[in-house]
Amino acid sequence: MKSTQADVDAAVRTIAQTVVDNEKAFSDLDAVAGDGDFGFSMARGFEKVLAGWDDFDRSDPGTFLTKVALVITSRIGGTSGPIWGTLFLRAGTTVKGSETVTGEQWVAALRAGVEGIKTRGGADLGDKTLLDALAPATDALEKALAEGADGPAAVRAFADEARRAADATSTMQARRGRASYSGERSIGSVDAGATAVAVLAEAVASR
Amino acid sequence: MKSTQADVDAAVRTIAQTVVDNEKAFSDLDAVAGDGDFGFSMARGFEKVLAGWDDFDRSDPGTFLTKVALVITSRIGGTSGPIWGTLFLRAGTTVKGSETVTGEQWVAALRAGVEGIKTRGGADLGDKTLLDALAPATDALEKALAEGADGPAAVRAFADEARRAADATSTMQARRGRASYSGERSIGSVDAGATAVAVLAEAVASR
Amino acid sequence: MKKFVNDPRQFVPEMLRGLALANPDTLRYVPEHNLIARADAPVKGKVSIVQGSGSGHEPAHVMAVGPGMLDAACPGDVFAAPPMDYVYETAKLMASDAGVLLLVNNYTGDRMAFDMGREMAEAEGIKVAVLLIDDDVAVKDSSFTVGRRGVAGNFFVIKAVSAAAERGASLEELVELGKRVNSVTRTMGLALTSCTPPAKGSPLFELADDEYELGVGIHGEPGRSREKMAGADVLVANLLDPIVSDLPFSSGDEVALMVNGLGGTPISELYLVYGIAHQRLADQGITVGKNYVNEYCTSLDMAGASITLVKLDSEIKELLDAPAEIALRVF
Amino acid sequence: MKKFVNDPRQFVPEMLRGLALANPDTLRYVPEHNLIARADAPVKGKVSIVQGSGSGHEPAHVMAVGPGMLDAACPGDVFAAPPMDYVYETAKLMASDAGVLLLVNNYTGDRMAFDMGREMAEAEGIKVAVLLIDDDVAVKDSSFTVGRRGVAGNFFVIKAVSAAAERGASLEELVELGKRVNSVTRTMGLALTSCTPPAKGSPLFELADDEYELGVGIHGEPGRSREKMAGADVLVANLLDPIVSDLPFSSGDEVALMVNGLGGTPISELYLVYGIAHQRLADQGITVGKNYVNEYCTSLDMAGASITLVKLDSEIKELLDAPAEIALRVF
Ligand SMILES: Nc1ncnc2c1ncn2[C@@H]1O[C@H](COP(=O)(O)OP(=O)(O)O)[C@@H](O)[C@H]1O
Ligand SMILES: Nc1ncnc2c1ncn2[C@@H]1O[C@H](COP(=O)(O)OP(=O)(O)O)[C@@H](O)[C@H]1O
Ligand SMILES: [Mg+2]
Ligand SMILES: [Mg+2]
Ligand SMILES: [Mg+2]
Ligand SMILES: [Mg+2]
Repeated sequence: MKSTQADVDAAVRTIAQTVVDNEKAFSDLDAVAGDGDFGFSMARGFEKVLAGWDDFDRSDPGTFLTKVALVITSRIGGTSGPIWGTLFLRAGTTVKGSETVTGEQWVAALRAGVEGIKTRGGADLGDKTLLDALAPATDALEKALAEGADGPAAVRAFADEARRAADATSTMQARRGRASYSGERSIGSVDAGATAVAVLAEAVASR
Repeated sequence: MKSTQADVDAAVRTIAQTVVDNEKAFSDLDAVAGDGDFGFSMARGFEKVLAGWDDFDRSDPGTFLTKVALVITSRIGGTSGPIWGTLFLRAGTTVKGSETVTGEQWVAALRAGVEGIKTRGGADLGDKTLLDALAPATDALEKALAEGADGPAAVRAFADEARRAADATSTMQARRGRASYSGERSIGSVDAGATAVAVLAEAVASR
Repeated sequence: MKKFVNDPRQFVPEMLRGLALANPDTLRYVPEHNLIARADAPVKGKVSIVQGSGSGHEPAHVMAVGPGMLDAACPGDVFAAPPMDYVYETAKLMASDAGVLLLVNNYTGDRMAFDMGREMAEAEGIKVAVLLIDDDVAVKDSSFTVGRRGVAGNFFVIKAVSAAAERGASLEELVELGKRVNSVTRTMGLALTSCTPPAKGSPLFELADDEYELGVGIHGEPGRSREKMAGADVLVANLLDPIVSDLPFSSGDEVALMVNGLGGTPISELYLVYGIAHQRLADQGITVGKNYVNEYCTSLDMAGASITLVKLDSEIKELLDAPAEIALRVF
Repeated sequence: MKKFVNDPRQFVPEMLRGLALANPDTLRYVPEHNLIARADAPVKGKVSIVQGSGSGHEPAHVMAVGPGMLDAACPGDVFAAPPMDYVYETAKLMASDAGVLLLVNNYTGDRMAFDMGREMAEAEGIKVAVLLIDDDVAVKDSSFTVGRRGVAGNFFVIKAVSAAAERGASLEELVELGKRVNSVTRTMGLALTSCTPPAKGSPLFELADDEYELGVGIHGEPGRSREKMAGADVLVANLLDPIVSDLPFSSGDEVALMVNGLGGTPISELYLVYGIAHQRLADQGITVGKNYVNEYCTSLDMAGASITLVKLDSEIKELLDAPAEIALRVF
């Protein structure tokens, strides 16, 4: 697996478009135990990414991701701005300088994102946040690559595990984020952020 | 027909009790084209009449009705306080001094009430108010008495005409009172005050 | 019914009691006649300004009592004019040597109660005048109707005559002034939802999810028409344009612009409405000299808003600027 | 959805625009960063007081800007903390020689945005401190949770530190004072209905006709429990008693008592609630030294109310008494 700037370009564009297309779906997920603004917040940020699409610095994938991160943090509010901004920023910093990004680099980039999010938001695995989809999906990506999967198959493995893990959040009780105020009532519905990770990964895998 | 103080006592008590029992029904009638407070206003006044029941000056029916009128105006607000207060006051003044009240006196008392209400509220027949039940019912009472009806039959004639006339208000457009703001939309529902006249007359007739 | 209410029959007294407890030094409460008055009223040499009307329009009028505003308010039950006895007792309690001005919104019940109350007070030698307020452009005014209703615009009449009264204007001068302010004040409202009177326990009327009532009265009376729900720009245009063309207001005029919430609409939306209305007036050359965005005259929990315009001149503007303090406050 | 709204994405900017148009002389509006500031801020020698949070809580906080209160507010979208860039830009614009105090309600998103904004501002040499507010007793505070939420009680922290800032208190002194006020402030709210965020267009949660949500958050977050609807006496007891026992407040205490409407509840009901709460406190020997009945921190159009108690001492009381003027006004 080796991603060129064109590959990363296409993937980020898919992610941005999928966020915009899922504005209502994501907000409705957040309305179950949260405050219903997740889709709105995300869409405002990623539509700004799309609006400025042609102007991003594309020297290399890392620089590109960093610039996208800045737009995200400048427009996404709520919890999601800092969280998704951190994800893109850490990923970008990790792969900065490389013309192409290898599978191993992607695993490292996502791991850096996971760690950054933990530090930023104080959540850990099992707290019913997007970490509960992102971390196991990254493990699955690593495993698929180790087993010799090509790029598309590896991304598919990431997406499948993200979906499984996102669905599994429905049995968890939220301990971070606004859903945590629901206490036991948060059990029985999936986490909005985790589900978004699955939806976005599936969109990238299906390209 | 000759009503003693005991007869008047019983009739007023029936009226008061019927108003209290119909609080919700009268308010719902007023809610269709008015503001839904007619039953509430009436009930607050007549429950005060019931509460002070034993203390009224019962020298003669006229004095008694005048005292009831004072309680009504002291507690009923909205349009109904002055209107019903005027009715009881004028009726009381008309028969004041007589030990018993004859059928002819009742007709005169009710006519005085009708005139008093017209002056007080500026409404006329056909404006879709309680006058449209009270005036024809008084005519029917007069006619029944002229045809030799006894007391109960005359009261029944009053009640029957009041009901017919009240029902007929549903084809009228309100030109006075809060229902008049509905314009043409007031057509199709009966007037609350007119219907109350019918309900109260029927209660007295059925005693 | 989703309300903070114990016995609906005690809704008004319990509210007044809370108001009195919250303002022990400045307000006087007489439970027998639903009276809320300035603690120091009647003030010698000053005409006492009194407003009554049904309850359910709070802050109007019990929370508009205070120096520079009303000397007293005597509300009736929810949406019912006060019994005339309350008016009479209030006039007696507020009787100053300069007299009492009764401000009355133009409704049948209110007119009767205040006319009778005035007669009774005058019979006792008290100097009393009644001033009718009828600012609602939604109602067609003709001899076949009961005339226009008094709605949120009464705030401006109250404010102006109260300020003038503080400066020693006579009862006759105040009646003239009040008529003048009323004559340049125009209001129109719309309901997005019905309201629920506590004693009724259910909505007063039905309004479909995609409809609003244009020209609604503050007692939930129907307005001019039912319209299909639309964006704020359209809603504001439908409120504002009939007001502007009614007086009419025209290019070069300076106005006071009030956006009044009807009870269930949050202030965020009221400011959004204000921005649109301000701009729409500016586009027609009409300048907003003073503005008011808040709840002034509500209809219980009704969602909706009214817009009021007052044509300003230097006298009216100055009276609106005069200091005043009332129970409705932030700090 | 029954709201005054054009494009839901423009709800916040259009509201802020209206607010700015209504207060041209006293407020400054910077659309790029949702900034509403005192026209004369930053004031030399005075610490600038800034509050941000999601929108939808108006009058908090954009309408609480003015002399004696906030120097600026930088809201996010409805129920979403502002992007950290807005915080950073606001801190830069409000930077006075005495520094900037960022008041932050304790929510994950808000904490992150303000921490990051502070870091970025400090990197430019601006003196900044962050003060967390967490007055909501409905949330259990433990290391397994994100801690208590900041709700309507933040008004008192804002008022006190703003008054002290006007008198020249240092950034460090203000942080100490703010912590102290926060530590004696307790709030609990209940929802009678859900609220409808403009962008969602439908109610955020469902509540049966005979149920209320006790301990609700100002973003419609669930509270302690769903309860069967009851009379006002019961509702007030269920709000007040957990507050009193939490600090605890006890006989002999003097308190500030706030009854805060959540957006859809009319002020008549709020005063009714006030009367019950005042009496219930008096019965326990707790005296109300200052009272507040109005909307301070809403949840869009939610029907419901919160009660806040602040334990008063002479310093806090005096700061609450200090003069202040904000956009939310009657006259
Ligand atoms: N502390 C946290 N760390 C990481 N992710 C979190 C945290 N808290 C919440 N989240 C994620 O954010 C999502 C909600 O985002 P958003 O709606 O923007 O937050 P809010 O409205 O509560 O500020 C949740 O579904 C969850 O996946
Ligand atoms: N001008 C009037 N004269 C006589 N009766 C009237 C008049 N206006 C209204 N009514 C009667 O009063 C009834 C409504 O009474 P009420 O609800 O107390 O009035 P409101 O709430 O409008 O003040 C109407 O149904 C009608 O019969
Ligand atoms: Mg959310
Ligand atoms: Mg009525
Ligand atoms: Mg009425
Ligand atoms: Mg949020």
